[in-house]
Amino acid sequence: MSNPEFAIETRALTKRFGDVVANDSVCLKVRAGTVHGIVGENGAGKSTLLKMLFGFYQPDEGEVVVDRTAHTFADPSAAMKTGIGMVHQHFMLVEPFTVLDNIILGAEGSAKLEDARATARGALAALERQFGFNLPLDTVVEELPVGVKQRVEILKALYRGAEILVLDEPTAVLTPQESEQLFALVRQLRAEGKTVLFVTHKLHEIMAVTDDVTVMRAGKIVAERKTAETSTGELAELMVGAKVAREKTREAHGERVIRLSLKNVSANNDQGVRALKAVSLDVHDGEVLGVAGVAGNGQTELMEVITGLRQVAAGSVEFDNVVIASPDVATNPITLRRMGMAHVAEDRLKTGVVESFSAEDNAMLGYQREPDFSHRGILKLKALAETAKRYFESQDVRPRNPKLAISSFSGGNQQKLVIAREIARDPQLMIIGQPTRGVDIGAVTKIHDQITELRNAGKALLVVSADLDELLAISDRIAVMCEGELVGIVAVEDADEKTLGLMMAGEKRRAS
Amino acid sequence: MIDLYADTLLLVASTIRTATPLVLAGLAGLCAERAGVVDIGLEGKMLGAAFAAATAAAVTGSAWVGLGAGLATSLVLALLHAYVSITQRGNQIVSGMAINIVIAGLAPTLAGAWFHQGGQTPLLSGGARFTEINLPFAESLASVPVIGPLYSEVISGHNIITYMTVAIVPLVAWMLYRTRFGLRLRAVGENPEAVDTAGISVAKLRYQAMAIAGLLCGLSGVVLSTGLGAGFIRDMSAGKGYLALAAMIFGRWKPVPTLLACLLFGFVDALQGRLQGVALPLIGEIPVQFTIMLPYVLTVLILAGFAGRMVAPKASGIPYEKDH
Amino acid sequence: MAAARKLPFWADNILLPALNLLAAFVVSGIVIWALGDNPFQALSLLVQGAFGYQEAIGYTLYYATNFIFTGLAVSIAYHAGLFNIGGEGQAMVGGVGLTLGVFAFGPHAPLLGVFAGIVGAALFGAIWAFIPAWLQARRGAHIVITTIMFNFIASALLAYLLVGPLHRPGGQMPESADFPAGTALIHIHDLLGMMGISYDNNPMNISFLIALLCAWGMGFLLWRTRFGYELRVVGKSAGAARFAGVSVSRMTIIAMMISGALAGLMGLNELLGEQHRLLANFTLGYGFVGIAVAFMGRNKPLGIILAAILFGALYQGGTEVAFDIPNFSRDAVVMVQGLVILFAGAMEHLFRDPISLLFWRFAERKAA
Amino acid sequence: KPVVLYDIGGKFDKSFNEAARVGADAFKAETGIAYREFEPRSETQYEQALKRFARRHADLIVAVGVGYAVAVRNVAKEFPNVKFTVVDAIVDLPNVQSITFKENEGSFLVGMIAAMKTKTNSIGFIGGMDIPLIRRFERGYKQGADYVRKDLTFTENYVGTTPSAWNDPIKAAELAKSQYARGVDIIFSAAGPSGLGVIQAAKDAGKFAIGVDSNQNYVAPGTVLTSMMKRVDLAVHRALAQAKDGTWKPGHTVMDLKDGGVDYALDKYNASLITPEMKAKLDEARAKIISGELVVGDVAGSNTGR
Ligand SMILES: Nc1ncnc2c1ncn2[C@@H]1O[C@H](COP(=O)(O)OP(=O)(O)OP(=O)(O)O)[C@@H](O)[C@H]1O
Ligand SMILES: Nc1ncnc2c1ncn2[C@@H]1O[C@H](COP(=O)(O)OP(=O)(O)OP(=O)(O)O)[C@@H](O)[C@H]1O
Ligand SMILES: [Mg+2]
Ligand SMILES: [Mg+2]
Repeated sequence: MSNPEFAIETRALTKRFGDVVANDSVCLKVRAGTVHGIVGENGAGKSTLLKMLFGFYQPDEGEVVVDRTAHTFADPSAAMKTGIGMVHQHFMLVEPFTVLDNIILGAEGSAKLEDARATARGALAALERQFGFNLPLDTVVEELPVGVKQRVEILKALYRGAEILVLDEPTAVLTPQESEQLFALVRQLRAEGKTVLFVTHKLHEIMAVTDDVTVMRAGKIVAERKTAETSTGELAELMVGAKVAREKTREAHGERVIRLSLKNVSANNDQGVRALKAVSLDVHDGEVLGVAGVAGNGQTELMEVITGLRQVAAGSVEFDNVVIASPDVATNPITLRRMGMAHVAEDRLKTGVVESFSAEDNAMLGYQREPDFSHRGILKLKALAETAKRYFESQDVRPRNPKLAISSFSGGNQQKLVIAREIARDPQLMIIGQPTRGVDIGAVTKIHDQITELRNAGKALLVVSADLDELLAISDRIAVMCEGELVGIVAVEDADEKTLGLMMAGEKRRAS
Repeated sequence: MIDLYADTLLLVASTIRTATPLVLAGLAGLCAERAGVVDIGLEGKMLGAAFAAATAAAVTGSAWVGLGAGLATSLVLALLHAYVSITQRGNQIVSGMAINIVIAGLAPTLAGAWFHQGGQTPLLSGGARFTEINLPFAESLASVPVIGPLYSEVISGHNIITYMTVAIVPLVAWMLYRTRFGLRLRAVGENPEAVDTAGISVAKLRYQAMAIAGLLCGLSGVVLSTGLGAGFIRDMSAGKGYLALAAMIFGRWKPVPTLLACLLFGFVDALQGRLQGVALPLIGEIPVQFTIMLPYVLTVLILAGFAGRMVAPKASGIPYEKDH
Repeated sequence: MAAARKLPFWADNILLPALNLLAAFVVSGIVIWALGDNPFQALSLLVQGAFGYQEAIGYTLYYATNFIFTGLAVSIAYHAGLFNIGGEGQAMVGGVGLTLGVFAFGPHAPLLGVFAGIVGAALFGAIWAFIPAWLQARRGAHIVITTIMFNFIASALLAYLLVGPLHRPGGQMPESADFPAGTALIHIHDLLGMMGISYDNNPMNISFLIALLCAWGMGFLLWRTRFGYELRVVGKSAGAARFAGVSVSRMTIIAMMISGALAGLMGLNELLGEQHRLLANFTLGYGFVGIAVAFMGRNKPLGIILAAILFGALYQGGTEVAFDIPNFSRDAVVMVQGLVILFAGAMEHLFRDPISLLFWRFAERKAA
Repeated sequence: KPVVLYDIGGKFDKSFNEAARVGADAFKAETGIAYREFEPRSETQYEQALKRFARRHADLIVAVGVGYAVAVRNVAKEFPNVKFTVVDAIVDLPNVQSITFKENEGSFLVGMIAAMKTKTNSIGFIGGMDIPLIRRFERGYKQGADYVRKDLTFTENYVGTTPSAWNDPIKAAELAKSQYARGVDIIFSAAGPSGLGVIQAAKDAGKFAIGVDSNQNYVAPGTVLTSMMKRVDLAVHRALAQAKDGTWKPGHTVMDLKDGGVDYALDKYNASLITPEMKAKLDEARAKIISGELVVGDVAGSNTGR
């Protein structure tokens, strides 16, 4: 193809949802053969822009210029034809299908599957060699870890001849290792002459892989920079329109009361396989115990046994020196909350909230039995409305309307609401999963500050996160899990990405 | 011993006859739900097809014309359901119910207006019916011990549609698992967004699936009024549509297991008829109402026994909308 | 995306349904006309027959009562994420419970008999729903299949009881002996009579009020109580339910039992109110139509009541039409009902986009 | 103006509702007096219909079907000066005429025919629902067969337990097929429209079937051995005629062999199947039954009030 300076150019793209102006005459320029980053707050309009580039939404005004010709894409296939491929934030994969079937879906060629598959295998082998993939073509997708699913999406796009790859928050769900692999792949793609456009909330990623970066705020482009000529500080400032800095710093503590204590705890996952193997650990008052690990190494089960969502197979969990879980003791989450344990679930949409409920109704999920929400079984709707309003203000949840279905808030704003709900009762112990997944840095800083505040106030916190920076920033000690076992616990002072990474990979074992 | 063998053969033969309409309807429901459209309108489509087939056959005297009419009618109804559930994004359950009720009323009404025999069509005979086909040598071989009766009683002596059904099951399985269309159909029932972003029209796929469902269901209706029966009578589908639905779920939305489930229903039903008025060892003769409920009790027990959890196609019943 | 634009309340909740209903009648009219009858006469007879005079209204609400009960039954299960097709069977078994209760206490104390009947109906209905619920919760047996099967089983059971233990001595039909004298629900017209208001005889009885009470009760339960909240959480997301400390299996069972009890109460109207004896097949498919009623009523109490009255009107009005237009058989009535369900229930969006388009044209014109 | 109310089976059930219609039409043909009619959809509508026509001063309301017993009792009390005739049920009130039939006697005769005709020494019975009314057909049938010869094997089936049992020819046919395959060569079906399935199965298998209520011989000549006729048409016609010429009287009439209320059908369609010897035997039996020398067993309460 001829080589225009810009792979994609948008001319005054505007998109409205009702009276929300999601994108306000956005003029984006992406140089061919570069990696281009987009940053912005939750609800800034990033996903919308991307969805228009991919023909999933149609702009109300403006057009997309690809390869010097203007387009208004009627649907994704139209965009695909011009060589744009998108990796959605919520993967567009058919879970019960194999990787291969997912990749050929819609681009099968032959009407007989055998032939279609055969030809695809050939083509894919070539692609995999070119970009250094290695995917299990015949495995069923639902059995794959997120990182791999994402690669499937990317390969899917390449298989369709994508020249321009568009990724919406590709790293939001990835472990550091996976992110690293992704960036390696992205560089590889650039080396092969592809153009990559991606949205992220993590500024260091921008610095690490992009050539150019565009900053959006409230549906408008507020700045464009060459990555080399900017800094995370500047970007952060541009995003939120004000300096963001962590105020809270960790203060040292005297007393070391053990709040939560696991003794050789083992548990099975839903498939009945041992997913947690004889884990022992303590969480003290006034400390944040971070838990690191590649997704699917038992962190989820660890949180579930503590929070009363999973039966313990062996060992025991003690909270305030009371056995709350053991092979013959199971405690209802409601009781645990009353004992002073709060739980920020890592899978927000499946567990932490009821998607189709209003934000208001979600504001009492798990606490519906507390006297301030119900009395003799009757709900106190007025009290609930007021509480929800309070939560919205305290955490600055947007849009500021508790009656809206929670599903129409961005993940970031959902998270803010959940955190408000869980800290409202001043719990003594907090179990937090993925505190800032998909949350913009403004909000991230706020959440981190809150966690530190709680710690300084002498609470005990256990935080599971896939984001090592996060853990290094907020934890006192970091426990690393691998294959259901506790590899070791390191004090944050003598921990760094590299050592943790090795431990997570199960290479290096050491106890604190 | 010989006796028992003969009896079993009779049961099996009866099973095959009883199962035929169930299998066809079950596959129809399967195609619909695999594509993400829940179809409890099977009952109505069956009845409509049965009526149309009987009418056309009665008028023209040709069962084949009846077959055409039956398929056409069921197809139209299926597309109506498709329009409501796909284009209108209406409630698929209500739509299905509605179709069942409309036909339950419309068919006898039209029959009454056209044939003046109340809710019925005239009795069909000769060429207006798909009568039982005796395969070559059925008679002569009958005398051969063991395989003889097996051939003449079980293999031979069914109507053409039953034999078609034997071919249709693998055909549907092949379509579903071996063709591009099948791949897309299964995908659209699991994750329509994935199909949409892959540049395939979700609506078109679902319409196609419903069309297939319509034809299959039509065939099951045709066999009711022109094969197993000889004419249309009000409510002659007698709940078979719902039974087929159950069989499909029981068969975990897969063709061959669905076939087996239908055969099971058919068998216990045949057995039930056979056990009526027979004094069983120990128990003695059980009241006929209990023998009649036997098939249903058995189904429940089997389900509870080892059926385990059954997960429907993820998107089934949910109208597809592009946003969120 | 016109669909996203919001319509004024009255347009959404009155205009659109009315249009859908109209469409249904137009199509029915065409069929009736094709059958050689005068659709307008039929329609006027139908309306007249459903609301035209005191007795008509009585019958309409009498039929509506059955639909309210079965509609509520389907709806509450649905809110808990369960699809209860077993209303028919639960109503039958409920009828058995009612009869046992009535015969156990009625002969000695009629009033006690009535109460025993009511309790029996709810209890047995609940029990009949409990089994599939339990099988679903503990053994994972798909509730749709089991409830279908339990309909068949219930009818066989009923048939057995009505020619066996409960059989009317010397009777030729599968039916029980008449309920003891006095064990019956008082008719509304008698009630009004006591209040000095005279009203023509009709089968409508206080079970209609009980049905309304149940509807209000369900609304209150679902949206005003903690239990209802937890039930809806289970219906929407099992994961969230566990997170909130609610036992999914327990809720499944309770919700189904409430559902079954509501279905069972249908017998109050049919048996305790009118027939005064247990009949095979007194449920007449009301249990199934309840599914349509529930969804047409958008699973909200008020909606269900309105949908139920609509169906009652079609039943009663249709019957009156059949009295006077011989060709317009009872089957034609069924067809009309089906069409109404189709247009008013399933195709509720049929006119939404055109109408909202109109509205916005209008709005813009005003703006300009 | 007279009124005829059918039961849920409907006026075209090729069975006794249809017979009622035939009777009414005959009356209309003779006298030119038109009648109103109604097919209810549910038990509730029995009473609804009765009341409605009573209020509109119908001079005679003929309610066909045992289901009407209770409804007629209630309504007749409410409208003492309207005449009611109820067929198949007994209501003793001053303004109600009840007509019932001795189905068992007619069934006795067709039982004899089956016994005399069978080559396999094995005959069958298929009922719609297992209810006393149907048991009476089965009783008489059995007894009639035994009267001819004791060495017969006897198979019986019932179609179902829901109303669809009367409208399920497929199931009935399946049951018949299985009976025929097991050596039965004659089946008497008392199952309303479902019976058509039995006749069809008989035709397919080249065996015999016996019709019920109306004369069904014409449905499949050569296959329908005979029909156990229950002359509801006579009953209805008689009631209407009586009302016309003022001879209508309340009270209970039982229609039996004597007055031709029940009988087996013999016409051009099955003449070839019933040999003179058979006919002679049947006439003899009929005479004995009429004279009371031979008593046909019955089910409790069938022809006595409630
Ligand atoms: N389908 C939709 N319907 C209505 N409003 C929408 C829709 N999609 C986006 N919006 C609105 O458009 C604005 C921008 O949304 P967008 O998804 O682009 O934000 P974002 O930058 O992706 O946020 P996040 O960082 O959380 O992903 C939001 O305020 C949202 O309210
Ligand atoms: N149906 C809808 N109605 C209103 N707003 C919507 C709707 N769907 C999405 N949005 C808006 O789109 C924006 C982002 O949607 P999206 O699904 O991209 O969230 P997200 O990217 O998952 O959020 P985050 O990036 O914080 O995880 C949110 O601000 C949300 O308010
Ligand atoms: Mg986004
Ligand atoms: Mg986002």
